[in-house]
Amino acid sequence: MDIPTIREQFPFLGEKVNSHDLIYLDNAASSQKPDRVIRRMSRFLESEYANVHRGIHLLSERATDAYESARREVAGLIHARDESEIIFTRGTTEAVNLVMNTWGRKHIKAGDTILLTEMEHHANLLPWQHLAREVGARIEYVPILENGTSLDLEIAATLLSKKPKLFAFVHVPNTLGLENPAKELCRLARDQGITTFMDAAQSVGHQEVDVQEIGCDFLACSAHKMCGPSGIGALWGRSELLATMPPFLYGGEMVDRAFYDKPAIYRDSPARFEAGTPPILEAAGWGEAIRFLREVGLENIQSHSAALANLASQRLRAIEGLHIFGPEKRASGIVTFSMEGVHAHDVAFFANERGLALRAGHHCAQPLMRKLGSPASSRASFYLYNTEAEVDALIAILREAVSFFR
Amino acid sequence: MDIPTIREQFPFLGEKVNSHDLIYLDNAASSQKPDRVIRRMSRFLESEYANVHRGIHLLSERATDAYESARREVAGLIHARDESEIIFTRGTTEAVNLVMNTWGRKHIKAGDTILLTEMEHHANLLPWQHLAREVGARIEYVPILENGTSLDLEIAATLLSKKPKLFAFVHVPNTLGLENPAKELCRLARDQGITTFMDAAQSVGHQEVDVQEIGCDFLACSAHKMCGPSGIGALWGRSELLATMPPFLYGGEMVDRAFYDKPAIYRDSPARFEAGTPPILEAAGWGEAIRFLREVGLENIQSHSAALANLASQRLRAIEGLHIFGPEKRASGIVTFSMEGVHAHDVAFFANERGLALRAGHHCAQPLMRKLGSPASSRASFYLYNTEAEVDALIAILREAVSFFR
Amino acid sequence: MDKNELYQEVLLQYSKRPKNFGPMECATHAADGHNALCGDEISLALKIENGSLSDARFTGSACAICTASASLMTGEVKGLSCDAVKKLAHDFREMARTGSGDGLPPRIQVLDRIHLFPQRVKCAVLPWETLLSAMEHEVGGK
Amino acid sequence: MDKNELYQEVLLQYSKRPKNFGPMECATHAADGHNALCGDEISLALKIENGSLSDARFTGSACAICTASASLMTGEVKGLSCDAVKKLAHDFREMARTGSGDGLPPRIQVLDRIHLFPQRVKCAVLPWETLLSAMEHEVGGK
Ligand SMILES: Cc1ncc(COP(=O)(O)O)c(C=O)c1O
Ligand SMILES: Cc1ncc(COP(=O)(O)O)c(C=O)c1O
Repeated sequence: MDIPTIREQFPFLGEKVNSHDLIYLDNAASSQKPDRVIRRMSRFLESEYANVHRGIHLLSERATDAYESARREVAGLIHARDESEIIFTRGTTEAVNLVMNTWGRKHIKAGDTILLTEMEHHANLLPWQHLAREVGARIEYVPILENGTSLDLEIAATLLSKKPKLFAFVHVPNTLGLENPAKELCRLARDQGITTFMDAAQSVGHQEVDVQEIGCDFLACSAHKMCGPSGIGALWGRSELLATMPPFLYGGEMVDRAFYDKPAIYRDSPARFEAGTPPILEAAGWGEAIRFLREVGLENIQSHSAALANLASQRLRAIEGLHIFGPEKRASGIVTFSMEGVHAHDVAFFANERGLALRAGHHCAQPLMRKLGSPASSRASFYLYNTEAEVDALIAILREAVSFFR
Repeated sequence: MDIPTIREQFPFLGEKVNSHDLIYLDNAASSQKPDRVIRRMSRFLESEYANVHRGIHLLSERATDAYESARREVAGLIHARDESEIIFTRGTTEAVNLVMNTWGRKHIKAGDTILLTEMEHHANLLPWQHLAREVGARIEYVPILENGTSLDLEIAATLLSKKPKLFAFVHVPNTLGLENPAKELCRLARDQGITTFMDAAQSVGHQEVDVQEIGCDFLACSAHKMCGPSGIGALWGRSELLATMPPFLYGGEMVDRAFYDKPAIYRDSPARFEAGTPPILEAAGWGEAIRFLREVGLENIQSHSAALANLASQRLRAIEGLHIFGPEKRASGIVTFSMEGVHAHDVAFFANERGLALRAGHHCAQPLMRKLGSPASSRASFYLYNTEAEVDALIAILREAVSFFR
Repeated sequence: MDKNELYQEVLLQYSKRPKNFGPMECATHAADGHNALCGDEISLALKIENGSLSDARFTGSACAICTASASLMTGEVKGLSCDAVKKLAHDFREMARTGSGDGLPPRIQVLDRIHLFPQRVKCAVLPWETLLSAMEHEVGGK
Repeated sequence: MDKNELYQEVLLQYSKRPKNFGPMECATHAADGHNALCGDEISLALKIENGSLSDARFTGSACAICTASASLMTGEVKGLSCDAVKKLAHDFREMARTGSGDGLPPRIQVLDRIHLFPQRVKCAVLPWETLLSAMEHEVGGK
């Protein structure tokens, strides 16, 4: 993987902050976009845009082609069996809510258990909490081992043997720099007949993700975390499950026959779950982003990001009073840390003045961060365009912050 | 309004179909985008993009500025009292579903009535039908007068006097070329204490729409119908109503405090209703589209579009066996028609071969079109970049189609 | 004639003056088909006796392609065994997708260009899908 | 010193060695404040006697701006009547938005540049908002 060549393709790298080069280490929140994705979207709007599906004219055909070919790209990326298993949503959050409102409301009843983990992002926590409260179900959590080094797999097995209706878990959390053993977890769940939902917001587009090999039943991801635009993401579900699910949103395109006085007849997946005008432009952009990522190679991207995260954490550990959450060895590009006597908010502000974009706060994982004893922490997250020199800068700026604030 | 200058700003006009100039009369399905919107979005991705709200760094600030300034643009466009009344959604369809799932589920009970009209788009029909079925409420419809020339206002008054819980109606339908008397309808409803929801997908960005003057309680619209990108739209609601509504989707950003074992505490509008990463890029594009439309002038746009639609319908009436739905005089840019002995699907295909983009089908208003006796019809819809010469071409091509197919 | 011309003369003839168009008395099997996207709607009525189609007629409002296809289809299937009809339907769908109509009756091959117009494939195939569906749906009371 | 420098020396002193930091016994009023976006969390404890604040202390984990602001605030409000405190809180918020701190005690004016950093305004204002909230919340049992 040739990083200089990759960096040339990302226009944002031309930005300066107070005459410092911009160092973007907020990739876990959202990633930057390569020129070809930006240009694909402009071109699409200039000569291929119209509403999809319903039109019998040139632009509508072009738009439909782009939209449906993006669906194929997503299906290919995660190894879905059929592209009709890919439902476009606004992102991971909407995908979780979709499943909660359809599969969830249908199958989860009073007294049932939903199993989550303690390391979920709010997106894969709050929808299930809401459902549980509404129907009178219980939530249980697979606990983390100390300092968030891993899930407690023994307790996971025990909790799964109690047959919850659903096991929803994050593949790669946005905080701990680890990857959960998805395949093993899904095998345990499948042995008990438990449906599995995997939040793959931080893994798809960052590493190889193969739903067949992992064996989950649902997966959710967001384009904006993988060089694609905001406003689009996907839910993947096994067609057997999708086939039994009621619609989520109601409107045009998802209906076959509508009447004034009789129940409507709805279409099958994916149309059934894509009411109204979908994110068309966004699909065109996401398709291009996926082609880009696959050309670079997902394994290359993963090992590059994890190598930088490992380098960063090794060197961060040398800073006195700096504490890193999660395991010793990074499996993803994410490093979350706290610094004694220096508040994360100040760190981020101080870093930004020097061109460095870090994230500060609870990272949309309040319960986890509270359990880890750090309601506010800092996070550096690496992706394909980051460099070792940027790790150097990170360390230098943090050292400076320590002597400034302590 | 200087049409040639406007046309220069729309790159799609450079496209050809079989060496014919492209004539785009499918604006009611989705509008094309001016260069400045396309460039605004590219620029945004090149130098202002990050996730919004949560970041204390330059790009996140720029992105948040663009996102929130788009909210102000939308608030200004429809004369909302406060920008916190604007909730970004994927479009009109999601906005209707949001209100159905929050305000609707809270207030509509067994035995209640929801009043709609016979001319609703599926987006403002199916969500309410679903809710009614689920809770045991009834749907009633304000009927259309013959040929869809107008709503039957006498019956509307009678139905409103029976105090339905909600009156949801379309401001400008996507089929009939008329504008409903929104102000009058809302006054009747308000006199009875009835909450009103207005589907403004075809009116906002096409004419002046002032929610204070109209007096509705909720309004929904889509950016893609007004020179903005796909993937974004808005719900506007009176703050008193929004303040009492439970969340719709659950996830990051909409929550204030989250716990493992206690109910979460949610934020206020608009954050409460915008779970997860929102359409950020799309907001930047929409904001620019609104500035463009206001510079051109919404009254100019409306009178131009309606004038072309009137010209077209006058000349279409001269074609034997051609039947136009709706009133004699067009109030919007929309002309829907059927042609004896020529199926709409063939018309659209034939027209496309000659560069003309028309829409064929039921226009997501199946019950209406069935009632009008025409399950499939053709639609020409005009917007600011269309011309009289394009009306000439429409007439010529339709005459050719008649002699070809009959 | 231009290979890229969808509406060929012979095809237009079939749509303007469709064969077997109109209601059928004493149908044994029937089904409705529709294409929600463009508004084609057809109703198919069959008479099936001893495992063969002795009659097939259609009504409805559909585009030229769908009407011509229904007209050609109803003409072709009369007298065939149900199995032969299924085979024909399969071959037709193959042709509509790929353009290769080997083994199909020559008359039907006037639709062999439909694959060049992907958004019209549904129109041509709808009568055949409705036919397969009708063969499964006995008219109530019989 | 650079006008655009957020962290001034004096401000840093207040955050490194905050005044009135720590728990209070026999508080009459208290409230928690937090800033979900960045993770500031503070708890404020007050002693209100005969319509005046006789004591104010805070605990929690907050950024330098928030800590310095809380430190300055608790020093300033001691001995003031509740009405004077409300007026001060109002004036402070005005300064945080606009930069104009006329009428505020000079010590507090070290925060008069905060309006140049819109994303930090919340940090500076949080202690004051928590103070107003605490004044409304009597400690249970009293
Ligand atoms: C009147 C009307 N309402 C609602 C909609 C749905 O809008 P969207 O598809 O953008 O959600 C449309 C457009 O298709 C419309 O014309
Ligand atoms: C692990 C994880 N899950 C879910 C989400 C939510 O994704 P989105 O905001 O795109 O809906 C995120 C990103 O914020 C995430 O990191």
